Amino acid sequence: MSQMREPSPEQIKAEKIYREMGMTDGEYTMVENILGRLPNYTETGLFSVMWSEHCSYKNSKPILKKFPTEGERVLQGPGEGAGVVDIGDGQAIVFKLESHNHPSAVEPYEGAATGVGGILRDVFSMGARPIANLNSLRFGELDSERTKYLFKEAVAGISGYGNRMGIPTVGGEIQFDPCYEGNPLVNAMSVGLLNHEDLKKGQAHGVGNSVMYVGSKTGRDGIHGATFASEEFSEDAEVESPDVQRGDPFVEKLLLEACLELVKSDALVGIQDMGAAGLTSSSAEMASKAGTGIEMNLDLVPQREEGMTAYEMMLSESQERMLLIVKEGREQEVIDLFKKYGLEAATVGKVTDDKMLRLIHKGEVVAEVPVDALAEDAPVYHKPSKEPEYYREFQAMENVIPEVDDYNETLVALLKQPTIASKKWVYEQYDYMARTDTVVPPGSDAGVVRIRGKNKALAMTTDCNSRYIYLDPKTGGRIAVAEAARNIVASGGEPIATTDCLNFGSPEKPEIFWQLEQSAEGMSEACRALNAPIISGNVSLYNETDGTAIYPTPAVGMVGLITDLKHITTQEFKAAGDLIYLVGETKDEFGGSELQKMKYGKIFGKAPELDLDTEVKVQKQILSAIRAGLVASAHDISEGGFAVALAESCMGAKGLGAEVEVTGNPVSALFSESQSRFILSVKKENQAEFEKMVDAKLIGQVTGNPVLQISCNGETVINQQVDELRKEWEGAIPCLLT
Amino acid sequence: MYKVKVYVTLKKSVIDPHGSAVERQLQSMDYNGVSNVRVGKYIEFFVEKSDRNVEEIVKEVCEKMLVNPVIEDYRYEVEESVNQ
Amino acid sequence: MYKVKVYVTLKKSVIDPHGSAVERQLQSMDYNGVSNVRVGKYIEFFVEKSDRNVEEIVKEVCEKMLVNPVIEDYRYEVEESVNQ
Amino acid sequence: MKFAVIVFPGSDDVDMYRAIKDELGEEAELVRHDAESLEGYDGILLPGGFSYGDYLRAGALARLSNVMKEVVKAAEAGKPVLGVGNGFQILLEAGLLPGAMKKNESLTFICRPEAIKVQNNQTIFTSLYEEGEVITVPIAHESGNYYCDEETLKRLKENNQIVFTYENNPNGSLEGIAGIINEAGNVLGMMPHPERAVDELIGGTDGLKLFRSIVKHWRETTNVTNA
Ligand SMILES: Nc1ncnc2c1ncn2[C@@H]1O[C@H](COP(=O)(O)OP(=O)(O)O)[C@@H](O)[C@H]1O
Ligand SMILES: [Mg+2]
Repeated sequence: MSQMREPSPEQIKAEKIYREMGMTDGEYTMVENILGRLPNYTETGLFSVMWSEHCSYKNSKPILKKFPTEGERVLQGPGEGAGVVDIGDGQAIVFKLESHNHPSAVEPYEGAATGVGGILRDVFSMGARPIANLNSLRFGELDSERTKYLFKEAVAGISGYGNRMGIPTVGGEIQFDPCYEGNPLVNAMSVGLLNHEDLKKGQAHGVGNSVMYVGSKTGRDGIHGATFASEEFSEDAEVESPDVQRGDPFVEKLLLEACLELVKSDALVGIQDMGAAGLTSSSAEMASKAGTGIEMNLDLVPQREEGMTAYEMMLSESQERMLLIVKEGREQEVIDLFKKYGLEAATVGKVTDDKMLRLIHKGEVVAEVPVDALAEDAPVYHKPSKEPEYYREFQAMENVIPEVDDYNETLVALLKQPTIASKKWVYEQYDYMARTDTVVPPGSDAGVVRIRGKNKALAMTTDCNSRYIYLDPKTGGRIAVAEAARNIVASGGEPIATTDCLNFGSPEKPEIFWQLEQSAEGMSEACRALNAPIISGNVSLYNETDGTAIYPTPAVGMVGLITDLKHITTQEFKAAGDLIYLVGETKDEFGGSELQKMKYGKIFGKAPELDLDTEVKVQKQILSAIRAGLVASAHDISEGGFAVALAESCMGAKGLGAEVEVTGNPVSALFSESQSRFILSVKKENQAEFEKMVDAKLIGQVTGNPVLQISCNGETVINQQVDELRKEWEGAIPCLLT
Repeated sequence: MYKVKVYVTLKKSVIDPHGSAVERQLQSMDYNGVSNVRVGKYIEFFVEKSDRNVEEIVKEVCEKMLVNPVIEDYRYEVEESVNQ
Repeated sequence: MYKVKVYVTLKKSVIDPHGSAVERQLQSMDYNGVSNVRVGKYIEFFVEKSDRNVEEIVKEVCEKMLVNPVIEDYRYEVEESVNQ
Repeated sequence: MKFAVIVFPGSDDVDMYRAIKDELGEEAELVRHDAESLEGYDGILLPGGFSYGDYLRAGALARLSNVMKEVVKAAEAGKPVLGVGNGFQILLEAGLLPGAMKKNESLTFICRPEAIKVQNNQTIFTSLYEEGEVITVPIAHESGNYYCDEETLKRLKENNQIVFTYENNPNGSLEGIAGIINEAGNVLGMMPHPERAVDELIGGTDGLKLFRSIVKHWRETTNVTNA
């Protein structure tokens, strides 16, 4: 590559070159003031990436501040690579959910793959061994070639990277909606396990200690990825897109094993992965957090390409790299350790006491900027917020019950909606059994992974119904968290902590900012009520195509603790003769429902109501009943309503069916999406005790005949062979893809 | 009938995990003189003669199916062929 | 320095799942004139000049590693090259 | 009985190691790809995973590692050698078993429990199964599409070397072949993962008998008493 002459500081100012890097005039002036001089090209680059939304959260910080982040189990809240929660026995879990939306829109396989790679590094850089992955995906409707391609490739990318890492992918969620057509979402979550004493932080303590670089060599990949992730798509975005990052899961696996061996050594002081803004963010953040500075000699950075400039090296987003702070004099140990895994480690700098990030390249100081200015003290904006017109209109609407002529047909049609249809086609591409601890594989409410050597397990899930959030962000935000908790509880777990990924449109638009504010408010309320504080998360803004935003999509990841392996519960019915109970109240609620979307091709009206007191009470009762050994199966009612949930409980079982009787308006009884509801099955001998513990309505029983029969007010409304339903439900996605 | 050969290579700046792994293994087997291994694709197919220009078809097929233009480059050769 | 190009193809008698998938997809996109798609590998590397005959080295590397003779055939080209 | 679980860079060794130690209760040690010797081990296990990322071809790079020379020696010496998933692919690449693996017909990774038929229970790996018994063992692979030429297939059949077949061929394997053994009867390769079917809580226990068969054979043929 021919060397381009970098513009001079004067040129950068005069020609406003900083704007191309995503920096505003005001921000540039701030930089000038901080430095007391004009920044050179490299320095302008450092500020532009570090002050991008992706790295600085400059627009979302005021919102994130409101999240409840503390709790008796929380060992580390937001701010490090990932959050850490105590699970007893001297053990803790580490987890986080992170977006890789923009790279996945450009190159879905590599975008999704490197998304998995990135979140894994966040987890193992804390000293934890990743034990499970999940994901949360959004695509347009599966009717265009482009969307099918994006969907297939993103799934293949997650499979390709996660499987090669030997880490099971045990759950996730996928929704399809036209609003994601130009802007798909790929959010990846990873859960790790550690012993308290192995917890590591990304902090550069100890003046004189060495800064070491480990992992893959630096190339020109993904330069400005962080800035790119902070911009919206326009028609010509693909032309301008930077080199995409490509992952090497094999190297990452070596890096994982090497790092996990390293964290046992007291030679290691701090460790942070090089994610967005690579060397820049890892060095500046580690120094800033420790109140120190870092000096690096870029000539010592392992390079893959020739003639790289300081700017390119500092902004590269090459994958599979880590930055370490190592005790002075212990470098060789680290080099030897990494060599054993076939990896390179290089000393590239040292910790200083002057709180500056100083970069040397070819014998010259090429950048010298205060670390705090780059990291902690990045600008924060309080964007204006405005309640959108549409919200007022929707709130003014009465609940309407869609007209349904044929209940059977409607149920089948709902089961075939890609958002509801079985995701087997997806999760069979994931090695969900690796490490042989997956007790409940994908296909039930939550994935369950046991903790080896202990009589306990973790339940984990990702959830977010963005339709409700679009209609009513606050209620929708509450629902997203409550639904995640329901999935945990239905699996026998007690929610212990939450992670989130706030995928929204442009915060510059007051209506979008309002969505962000409101949904975060709703999420906070629910997390408080359910005692599941938010310990980590990620923000992805500017998810727009040609000015149109996606639905507000604050994906929620939650982990619950199952305190006895006997409590592990799944959604499918277990035995003929078991009694079927419905928990919760059914109302005429169709705003944002699957039925509404299917019938009208759009969503409108009010989101379903959610009363947090009821939610908490219901979840407590069910968990106690499960812990008392009274529940044979448990399934929460979500998209598609009661009939879909009941069908799912039948389809998961072999040769079983259900015969139930409900009352009220049949369309609501079958398809309303009222919240805080569950379907439970209970052995006959436990009837009395169960009924004492749970406010539930006995509606029928599990049959040995694989037929789903529902009557409403004494009339049969659904009568379907379970095998037929399963065929439609499992076949829907593969069928749409061919 | 035309016989078409397509050579797909990774763009220069894109990392090649396959090539690097091969190279490392060769190095460990003392093939120290081997370097810069890059693993690409070599695709062959036949195209029937038709009204459409064969090169046009080949380009379309490459760009729609065989090549990922974000990370790969390609070139092709077309030759007349009597039989498959 | 030599530049080496290796072309690895599946043996004729071996069904190529990748090629077949491409072909099916192309057919569904109405490229009916395209047939017999075979997806192989195209590997490039450099070999430093040494006492050993370069072809010997290339053959060894192919047979030990790059090619699985049970299902694959290969051919190669060697050219002198001044720089990488 | 003491097993060596061979660890290549990128292998998933934990499943196999845990199956032997925790469920079978036998001895197991992890042995690195650069090990110089396999002396002292009574059985050699090549686990699943993605050795060397499965780059180039599944198993192609692993078969060139140092330890494989020792695996070949052990096989020649008649020790039981079991390759599962990636381990099977490596055995094929190394020529310890005939044939080759192609990408699954779907071109995608497939992970699911699969019904497998025991075609030959007269081996040291399958003696505790019934002939024709259908067991459920998970598969998890991207290149499990077994291929060999006609002549080889004929030989496999004549010598009763096809040990396992799929009931519902998931990947396009020739004649639904899921596992084969060498002529000498001491090297078995299979794509399904018996080590993932050794625990009632996870994946069932249909894989246990395979490991027990190996141990039984070892007990019967060794006069060393196991403490
Ligand atoms: N992207 C995915 N990856 C892995 N598993 C998935 C994915 N999407 C859905 N699943 C699995 O499919 C099942 C149904 O998902 P979903 O309909 O979202 O459940 P729920 O309504 O209970 O949240 C769950 O077990 C879930 O983990
Ligand atoms: Mg659920």
